[in-house]
Amino acid sequence: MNAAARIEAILIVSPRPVSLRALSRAADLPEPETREALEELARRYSPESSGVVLRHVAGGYQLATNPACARYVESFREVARPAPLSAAAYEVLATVLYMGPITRGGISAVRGVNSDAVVRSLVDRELLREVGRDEEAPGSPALLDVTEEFLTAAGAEGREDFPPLDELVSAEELERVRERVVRSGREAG
Amino acid sequence: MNAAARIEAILIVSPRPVSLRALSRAADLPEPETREALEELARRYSPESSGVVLRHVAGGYQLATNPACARYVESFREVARPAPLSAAAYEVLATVLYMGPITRGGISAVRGVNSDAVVRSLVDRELLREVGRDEEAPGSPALLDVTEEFLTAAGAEGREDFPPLDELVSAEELERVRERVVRSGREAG
Amino acid sequence: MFTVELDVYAGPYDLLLKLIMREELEVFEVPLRRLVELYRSTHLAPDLERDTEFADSATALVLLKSRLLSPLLEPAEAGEEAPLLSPEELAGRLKEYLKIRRAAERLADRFKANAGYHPSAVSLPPRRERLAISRGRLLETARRVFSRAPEPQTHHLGPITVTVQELAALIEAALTRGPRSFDEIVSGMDRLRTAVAFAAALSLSSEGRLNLLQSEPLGPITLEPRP
Repeated sequence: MNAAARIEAILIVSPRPVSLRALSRAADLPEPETREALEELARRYSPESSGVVLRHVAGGYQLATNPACARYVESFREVARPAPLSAAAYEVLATVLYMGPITRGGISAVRGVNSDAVVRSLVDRELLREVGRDEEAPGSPALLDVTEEFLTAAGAEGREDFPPLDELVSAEELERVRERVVRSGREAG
Repeated sequence: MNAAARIEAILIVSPRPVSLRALSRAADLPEPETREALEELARRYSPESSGVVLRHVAGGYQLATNPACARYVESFREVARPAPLSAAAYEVLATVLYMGPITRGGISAVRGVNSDAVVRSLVDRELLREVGRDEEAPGSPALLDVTEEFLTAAGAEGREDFPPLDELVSAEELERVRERVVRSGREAG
Repeated sequence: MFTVELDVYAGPYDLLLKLIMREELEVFEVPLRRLVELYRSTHLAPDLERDTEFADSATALVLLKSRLLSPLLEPAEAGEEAPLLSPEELAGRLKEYLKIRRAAERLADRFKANAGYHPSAVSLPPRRERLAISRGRLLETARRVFSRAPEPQTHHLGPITVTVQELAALIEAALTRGPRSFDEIVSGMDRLRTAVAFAAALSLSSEGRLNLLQSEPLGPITLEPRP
């Protein structure tokens, strides 16, 4: 695929600006070519005629809606059903709320099914974020925690607004869950 | 702003397919003009040259990356494609697609094997969902059906996009199965 | 290490159909009545959980080989009665299953062809007031998740596969000092483990790791390691 197409595809899956360097690395292109491709895209996504524009902001490059179309986008958001959280999403959020910071492997171990796709969509929705790495585990996997956004959406000021876990489940059950998380950490990698 | 730009701006902020009706309402355009604008966008976002393509799936329209650029997108996201589904999972999906809405028990009966675990993982991946209950059956078990996510993953506009079940296997082949089973029954009997 | 992809075992109908389509003679040697018992146990067995998928297929294999292994053929569960399928009925089910099987293959192709599309993730600043997370539901979910009985590990292999691995390893270990009879190896095992052990032995045999010997129909089976 041509250079501009590669860059375009990368930009459209990124909710945040992407640096020139990250773009050129992912697109497998030298930086000068990446720059040229971006110029081509800037012409194509021009504010005069396009509903989508290429923005060059502090952190890098980003596709965004043309402010001239803001009215229609707003009107769409009024009619669009917000995607409700799935049962799986609730499970992952509950797991991270009470067990976090926790790795993706740990979440999957608690739930008993691979949870990577659900985690990704929650990170995209800014309800979860990476807060560091578990240096003890092989491969130092990322640790996830709930965000401010999550607390706001749940109408909570902080974690302490939720009842402690031992009020929800027995100590014995809790021990079993913790054991599973620890075991998954040891087996990872 | 021109019609295509309005539609483009709406589509780029929607990860899910948007129906013609919702598009035309939000863009404040009559449906025929919306349709024309979509045709214009389809030419611009063509799979030959563009990194982003216009898809018509699950009863709506969606901007998505061109599969020809998948390599770069996946390298950018640093996530592997989700594990492919198992043969059993595709069987369960096919059963629900053609026989649904159907209960877990119904699925197991068609496949000749307990399918609850497979169903659970497909509900988790949002490819199946519960759409009601079979009030006639004892215990009113839940009825499952395929989701919008399923249609999108299959690149289908709707159920009618799939060939009728009876066209998938030739009459000769079916007769061969019957004849062999019946003969083996006679011989062994 | 010996592994079995869960994919191989899509259920007894799948297995039966494969044998029929491949025109393997074995299928004719199997008394239909016994096959029917298999379906009965498949549908009515009460406590089958996620292991069932494989266990059923293993049982199917065992039953298909029933001429080889008569001791495994006691009726499924005492007191369980189910209507027997006539050959026509069984043929009818297999025909329906064959259509689904074909549909599943087409579906797999479609999913594969569409796997490279990634939806736009260009988003607007979040509108906080739109997304509400129910705290009640969150707590209810937490209670359920943390008190759920632990399920077997399922990374990319089904949990039952681990059992097959174990049993395959056990069989190989048992054969290090020469041939052993199957009965000896499975003595003390329950029906399910015995069935899975037999499937493991069949798999090892098809991998060329051992020979299955039987001197007379319905006679005892000997497992002999291959060099």
